[in-house]
Amino acid sequence: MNPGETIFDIGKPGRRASAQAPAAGDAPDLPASCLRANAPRLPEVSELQAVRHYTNLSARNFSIDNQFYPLGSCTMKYNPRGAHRAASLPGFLNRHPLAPESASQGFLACLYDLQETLKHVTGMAAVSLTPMAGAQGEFAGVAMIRAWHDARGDDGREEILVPTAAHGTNPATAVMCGYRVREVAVGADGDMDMAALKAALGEKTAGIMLTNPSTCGVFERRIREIADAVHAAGGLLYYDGANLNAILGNVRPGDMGFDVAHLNLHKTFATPHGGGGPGAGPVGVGERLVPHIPTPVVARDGDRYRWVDNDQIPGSIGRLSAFMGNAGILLRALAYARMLGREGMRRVGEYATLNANYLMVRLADAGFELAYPERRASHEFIITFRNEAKTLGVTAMDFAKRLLDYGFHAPTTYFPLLVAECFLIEPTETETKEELDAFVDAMVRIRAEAETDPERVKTAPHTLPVSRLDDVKAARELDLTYSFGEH
Amino acid sequence: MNPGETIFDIGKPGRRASAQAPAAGDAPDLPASCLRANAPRLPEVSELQAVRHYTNLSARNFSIDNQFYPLGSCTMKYNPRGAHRAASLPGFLNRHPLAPESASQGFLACLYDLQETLKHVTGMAAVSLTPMAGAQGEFAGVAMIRAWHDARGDDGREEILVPTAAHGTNPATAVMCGYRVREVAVGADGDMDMAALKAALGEKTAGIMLTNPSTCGVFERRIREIADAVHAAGGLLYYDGANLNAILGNVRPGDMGFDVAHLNLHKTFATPHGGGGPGAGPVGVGERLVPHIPTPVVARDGDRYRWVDNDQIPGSIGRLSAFMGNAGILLRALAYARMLGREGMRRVGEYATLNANYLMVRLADAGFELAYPERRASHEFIITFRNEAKTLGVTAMDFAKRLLDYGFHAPTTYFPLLVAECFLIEPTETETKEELDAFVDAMVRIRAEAETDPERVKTAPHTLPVSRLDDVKAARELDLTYSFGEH
Amino acid sequence: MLTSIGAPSIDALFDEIEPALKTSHFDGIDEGVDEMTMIQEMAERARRDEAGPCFTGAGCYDHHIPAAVWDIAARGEFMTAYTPYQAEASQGTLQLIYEYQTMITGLTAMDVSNASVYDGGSALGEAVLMAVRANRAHPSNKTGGPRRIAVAGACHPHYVDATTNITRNQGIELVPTGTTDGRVDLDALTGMTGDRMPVAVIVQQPNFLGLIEPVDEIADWASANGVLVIAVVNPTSLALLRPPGEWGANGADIACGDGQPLGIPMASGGPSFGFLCTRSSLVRQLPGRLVGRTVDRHDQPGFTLTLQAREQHIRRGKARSNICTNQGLLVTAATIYLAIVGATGLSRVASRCHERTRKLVGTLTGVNGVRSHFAGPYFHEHVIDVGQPADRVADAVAELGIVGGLPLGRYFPDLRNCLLVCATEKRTDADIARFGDALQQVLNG
Amino acid sequence: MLTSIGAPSIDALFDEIEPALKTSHFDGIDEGVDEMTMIQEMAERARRDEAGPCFTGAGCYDHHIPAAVWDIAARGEFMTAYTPYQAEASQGTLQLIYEYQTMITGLTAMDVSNASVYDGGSALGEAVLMAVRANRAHPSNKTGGPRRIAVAGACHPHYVDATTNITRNQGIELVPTGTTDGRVDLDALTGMTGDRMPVAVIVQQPNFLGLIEPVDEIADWASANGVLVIAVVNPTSLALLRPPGEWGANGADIACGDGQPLGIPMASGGPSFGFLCTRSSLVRQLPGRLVGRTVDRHDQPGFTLTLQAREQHIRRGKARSNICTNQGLLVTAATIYLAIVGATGLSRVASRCHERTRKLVGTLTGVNGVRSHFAGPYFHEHVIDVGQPADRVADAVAELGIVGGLPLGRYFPDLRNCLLVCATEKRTDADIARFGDALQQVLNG
Ligand SMILES: Cc1ncc(COP(=O)(O)O)c(C=O)c1O
Ligand SMILES: Cc1ncc(COP(=O)(O)O)c(C=O)c1O
Repeated sequence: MNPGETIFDIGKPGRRASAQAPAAGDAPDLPASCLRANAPRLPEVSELQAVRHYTNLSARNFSIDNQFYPLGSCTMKYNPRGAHRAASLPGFLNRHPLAPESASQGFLACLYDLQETLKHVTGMAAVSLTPMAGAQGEFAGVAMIRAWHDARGDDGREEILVPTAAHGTNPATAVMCGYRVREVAVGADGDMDMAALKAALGEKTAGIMLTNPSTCGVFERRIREIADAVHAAGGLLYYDGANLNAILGNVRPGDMGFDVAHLNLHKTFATPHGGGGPGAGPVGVGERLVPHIPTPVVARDGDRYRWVDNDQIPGSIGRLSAFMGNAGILLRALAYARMLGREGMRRVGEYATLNANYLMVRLADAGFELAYPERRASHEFIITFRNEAKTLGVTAMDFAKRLLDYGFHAPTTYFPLLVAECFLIEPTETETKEELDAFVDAMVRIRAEAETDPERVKTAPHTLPVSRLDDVKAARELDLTYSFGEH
Repeated sequence: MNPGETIFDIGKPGRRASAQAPAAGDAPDLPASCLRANAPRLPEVSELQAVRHYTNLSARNFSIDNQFYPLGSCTMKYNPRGAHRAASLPGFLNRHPLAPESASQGFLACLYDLQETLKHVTGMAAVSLTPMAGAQGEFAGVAMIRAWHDARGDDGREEILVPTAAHGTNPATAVMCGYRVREVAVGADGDMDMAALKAALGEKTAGIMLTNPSTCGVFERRIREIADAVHAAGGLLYYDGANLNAILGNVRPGDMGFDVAHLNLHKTFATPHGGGGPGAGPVGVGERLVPHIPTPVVARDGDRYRWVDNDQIPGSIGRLSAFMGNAGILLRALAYARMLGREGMRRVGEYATLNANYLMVRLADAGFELAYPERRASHEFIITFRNEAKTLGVTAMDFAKRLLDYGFHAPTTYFPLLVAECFLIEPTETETKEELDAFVDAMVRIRAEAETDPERVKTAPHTLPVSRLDDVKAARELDLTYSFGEH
Repeated sequence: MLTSIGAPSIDALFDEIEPALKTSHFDGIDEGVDEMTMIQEMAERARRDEAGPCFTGAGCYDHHIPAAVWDIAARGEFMTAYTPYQAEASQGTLQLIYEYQTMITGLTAMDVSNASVYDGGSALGEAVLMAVRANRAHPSNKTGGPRRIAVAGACHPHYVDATTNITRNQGIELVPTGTTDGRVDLDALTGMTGDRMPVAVIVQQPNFLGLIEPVDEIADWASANGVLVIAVVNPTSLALLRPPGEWGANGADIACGDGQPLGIPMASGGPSFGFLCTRSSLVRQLPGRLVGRTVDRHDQPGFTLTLQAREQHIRRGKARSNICTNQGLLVTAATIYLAIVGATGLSRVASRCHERTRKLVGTLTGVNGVRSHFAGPYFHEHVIDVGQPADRVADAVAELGIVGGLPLGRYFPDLRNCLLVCATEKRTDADIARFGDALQQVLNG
Repeated sequence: MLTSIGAPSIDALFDEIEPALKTSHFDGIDEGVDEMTMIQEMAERARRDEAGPCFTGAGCYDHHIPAAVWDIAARGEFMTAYTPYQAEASQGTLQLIYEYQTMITGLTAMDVSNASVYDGGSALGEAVLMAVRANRAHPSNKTGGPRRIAVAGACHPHYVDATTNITRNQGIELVPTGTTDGRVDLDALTGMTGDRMPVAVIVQQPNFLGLIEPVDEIADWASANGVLVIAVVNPTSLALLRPPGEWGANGADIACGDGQPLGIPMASGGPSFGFLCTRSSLVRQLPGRLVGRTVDRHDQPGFTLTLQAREQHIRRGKARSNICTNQGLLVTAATIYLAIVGATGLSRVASRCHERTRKLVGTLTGVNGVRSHFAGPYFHEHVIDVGQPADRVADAVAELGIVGGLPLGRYFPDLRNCLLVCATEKRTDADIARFGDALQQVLNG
């Protein structure tokens, strides 16, 4: 395919996949005034053209199935095809969301089992599966915190604390829930600055949003002290479960003192990321928040399963989607959890940690600078190119782009914001030592290039379908849809 | 992946996809003497490694889903995914070949319908679906011819006539059936040399194997005259249906005078080629050969379907496979035929012919030499590079390899053998005019390169995962399996 | 590996974690099983939910999905890629989203679209938040009073619930206008003047009850009064019905809905995706990702995420929304679906659904005791009155192997005898006859 | 396009064809339908064949197939490619076949393998033709008499039939030795001396009746007498059983069989693939394609078809076989299967099948009137005697939703009361109990 050639460029008026149109119905029995005057501009291609176009487009992606993809905070691990197969069973795929309970017992049993599994995984009293991604899980969590304060008439609490290292969704969520965000500094060792925390806590504190291990790639060691302090101030603790993979099967947010936790099933429970989604962000809650969990949830009476809705949980923050969230993702997660089992989950946390520590040590030995050299890596860790940027003029972004040429997806760059010129590197447990070693080799080679031929690195990538793209032009001269007739 | 890196290179002792091994059974209840001493050398990789390796390997193929693939005689057209879906329905996929008839009515009904459809398509009296590819269809056809002569006690017929342009499977089949092959020349216009035919015919003649349109890409105009001559000599006519796409829905082998015909369902009926197979080569027979058709076939009594086996067709040449041939391919073909219907089949033949004639004229206009300039193309046609080879030293093979760099699969090269330095080009009906035009452009550009920079063409390809391979070394220093420990 | 690390055991890698936190409370989780056993268990459950023909719609529709759609969408390259942050390594996903943006704006006749939000329900929530941000001129922005959003006519009750729950904490209030004969009570709407003038009005077309709303009147009233119009639409219907961009004189301001009808299996309602489109002038208020076309260093065309400063990973607390992970893979499927069916295919699907539903309504109202509840044109859903509590009728019909429509009593007590039924292009004459017979049997023995 | 061609109509492009040949006899073929309708029709038929647990083997086995196998094998790049004649554009397929050749020779302990033939039955046919070519020293090559091939013991009757039909016209004759207690009659075999000395001997292990043949004795006798050994083997069993390359002192000369157990659905028995392996010294007698490793112009490793001079497209009438299209896609699946399960997984599958079958036999022989027909060890198939005509019993069991083994009377009249049963790793305790109950019900009311 030619560069930038879209499906519209290869279309031709009147062409279509003839096997894909049912026989036309009669003239519609609708008033002419409500009918569309001109057919929408959609592609006009044969089925072969569509298949070929999108098959070839797909080849322009990096993906786990093709490459090592050590994207920190994203847990890009292998997504077992068996889980996809299980969720694609006809009985699941063809189930209408509003089918009667009597015809939904298989699906409901799956949701119930997943609720139970995630209760154990998080150490929480109840789980609601409906949030459709991490950010919606966060929303549900903070909305429940708010509902709890409101229910107690404690309505002067206007602030949510968030560490400076937090993921952007955390502050954005707090604002969506009507809170002000107050940032709390992170110390030089990657742990929270306790003095800053204590200074921030007070009667305005509704709660705090934390992830542990944190996005600094280290385990927050004083977590129980933090929990006590927040609780003492009258606030609740929200756990951002995006990093749960590091401690899966080993440590539980509930035991750390959190009141509510979401999980990113698309990270820890291996549902594929789909080029941006879908995910699922179930929330687990401690006893205090049980009355507020989002609906619907599933209950079991003997061997019958049934929906539980707002009428039975009057304090619920209610439904957050039209139906049952990303139901199919929940099935995938259950299938994955079932294959792992207790021991498998423990191994996930252990090997994720092992791989990260190994890679960290190897990169440090190779001369890359660690952000937190005194610390163990969790399932991820940070290196910084501030020296390379200063002395060679080669930035983290340049390293990232050049890695693509070596066949590796780049780690997360420039996040968390508090470490300059950083990579957040998360190898995950499903990669082999050989793959990690090859990554180190590539990093070493790129640094050598940065020393001898920095232009090569600064103008990377050189071997991909496009070279480095002009972001500024993209934003200045917005071109968001194909202009028919102009190309 | 590194060049030539095999699945064995990335394995490591003891590594495995843990979710893919059931719990071990007890110690086997088998005498030690019959047990294997050492485990077989198989890959030792994780599931991710296997998925990634084969996903990346797949990207090293050209295929219809990715490229225009105008391989003459091979009918590389679009294989509708719907047919694949239909054949993959659980009821079909999980059916045991020896399941009782009572539990096989759906499958049997499909086979029956396909038999009936192919009877109409070929103009024959009966169809047997069992042959597993074209070559086995040929075998069945010639074996039936032999059975017919034998049944009549006419056992002095030792020769099968085959035109010089024939596909290699034709003479090979005749030999497998215990016949001698006698070649018949093709005239300068691509039609059979009638004098040569008549000279070859005689009492030794068991039959003739023909394809029409022939592999010269033209329709054998005197086919009825040929049929009469062969019949008059006491021989029968076998139709090689590999080229049926050209005339599908328009002309039928039975009407041309053939006694038996095979069809390549993987060509005309759009089942994918799978990197070499599978296919299916059903045979249709005229009245004379009905008593000899290979088993099993399917009969219908009212609304019940049943197998018909040798006990009911005592003259049958018998079964040619363990079960029912390539059953799944038969289902795909039925699905495809059902979507096409009568009119769709006619359009297949028409558009295949239109595309071939268009491409032929465009290439001729661009200065390429046609093998049969006076003739219409059938669904395919031949051009020859004998001039380019002589004047520029650039051969058909060089053009073929260079086309790969332009993103087109090469046409069939050096076949049929009787035209020097040739391409046999078959665009098929599922390609668009734009694709054909782009192919012409590439051909023109390559010829310009051949004139200005012949080395570039002679050393092509330059942009594929490997450059031109050393076939001679491959045959001299046979390396047919991975040598553990040596790499 | 432990040797390289210099750690004696994997356990040692957890040595920064307080030992008391290391739990052994995982006993509630069973031991793992192999893939074969897992599939067998799941298949046994899936089998229990296999049902006969589906006549329920209400936001989720049983359309035919061309086999090629998921064969391509499920390719590892699409399915196992992350969000396309590294543009050069994600041209496949990025170009596809650009094509999607073109198709969905083509369908809705809007200017711009994002790369998806979660589903139709949350899309409406985001649309409301967006309208509040966009309508800066509205008096409520000065008074600090509650920002009112009018819900004109019968909007999907689950959408209204989700939207209420998503927007509640930002002082936003949804105000239903009520209905007459199943459609908007226009007088009630246009009576919202002065203090009660809403920031925006939500209109679903066809509405939840399957009926056609007077969208031109609503849109023209709104634009005359500084009220933004939020359209909730079914994408299949847009092959037939006038698109939101052409409602009234000026078109809707925001169009949203659920992409499920475009090649996505019902799958219990998710994952599908929410689409969200708007006018060019409001593009900076759009939440979620946007893909733009640009050029690379060699001036070749390419695609990249753009206007990221609207998003949480850059703007954090000031972002347009907290959305991060969206529904990319479903957008991939919908894009391939639209490419394969094209405008002709989609309009055939739409007209076929319309025709099938008319046939269905004819068959069902032929059953003694059954009648159409609302008069007037409908697209592919309709309310029928079965003369007795519809939830029990639906259960009884389900026993006969038919998913027979949604009982409406739960949402509208006065419609307790009503079912909302739907027939897509997949419903054959035999299916419809079977439903008719089942209903006959349930109602008349 | 017609203008460029200079033709007035498409019809004109057919003007070299005698008008009388242009037929309108296609009325028997219905009009086409859209994909949706086609799938509905096919699904309706497929549904009729859905059956309960399968206990029939006899050459086709219901194994678990890891989901990844066909997700990858069905990728367009594998599925819609042609035979890898253009090596540079087919490295994917070529390297995969090279890996397959390595795996299958590893399993069989043979030196070389081709890239597949059609199925197990035709593989045996090709093996026989190959043996006849290879055994040039055999007296029958001089006398011109029929070339005899001994069939030692119980070989799959369909394989024997197919082989007979494929080889008959080349003066080849298959001679069964007969069996004692379900295994080879060794005296009959070793009594084939002088004129009756066969060119080759076929041995199936485990044999058609599920029993273990004395392969060492057979192989040693054969090699002492200038008779080639053709092994017919089940690839799953090779994870447990001694492979043909290690039979007797010198191993078998040719090993063949059906690859279906390696990740290929039963699908009515096809498509699967036949594998065919031999000694290095006989490589030039192998029919079908072979892939070799070589280097390119830059000395990088690569793969290509090799020794093509054995094949029909080069050698025509003198080719080793007429085979052209083979079963490539199934080899692709099998290769991925073997890579995913590995040696450990395959041996677990094998030992689990063995264990399940013992359990099955225990359960069935616990039913009144049922007993094991043959004593002695078996792998995953066994003959049980049900005390009455087994075909009727099988039909009755099928009515109860169980595919309950193959009635043997059709092949061996004296086994008319016998069923050949099999349990793979997929058969649960519940499945086995259900079969036991069904048999109980059928036999004892
Ligand atoms: C630490 C952290 N928190 C929250 C999120 C948000 O999750 P989602 O993208 O599923 O909305 C992410 C996702 O990248 C994350 O890494
Ligand atoms: C003209 C012709 N005849 C026969 C055949 C053999 O068919 P198959 O490859 O299916 O055995 C072919 C295949 O390429 C062919 O092109």
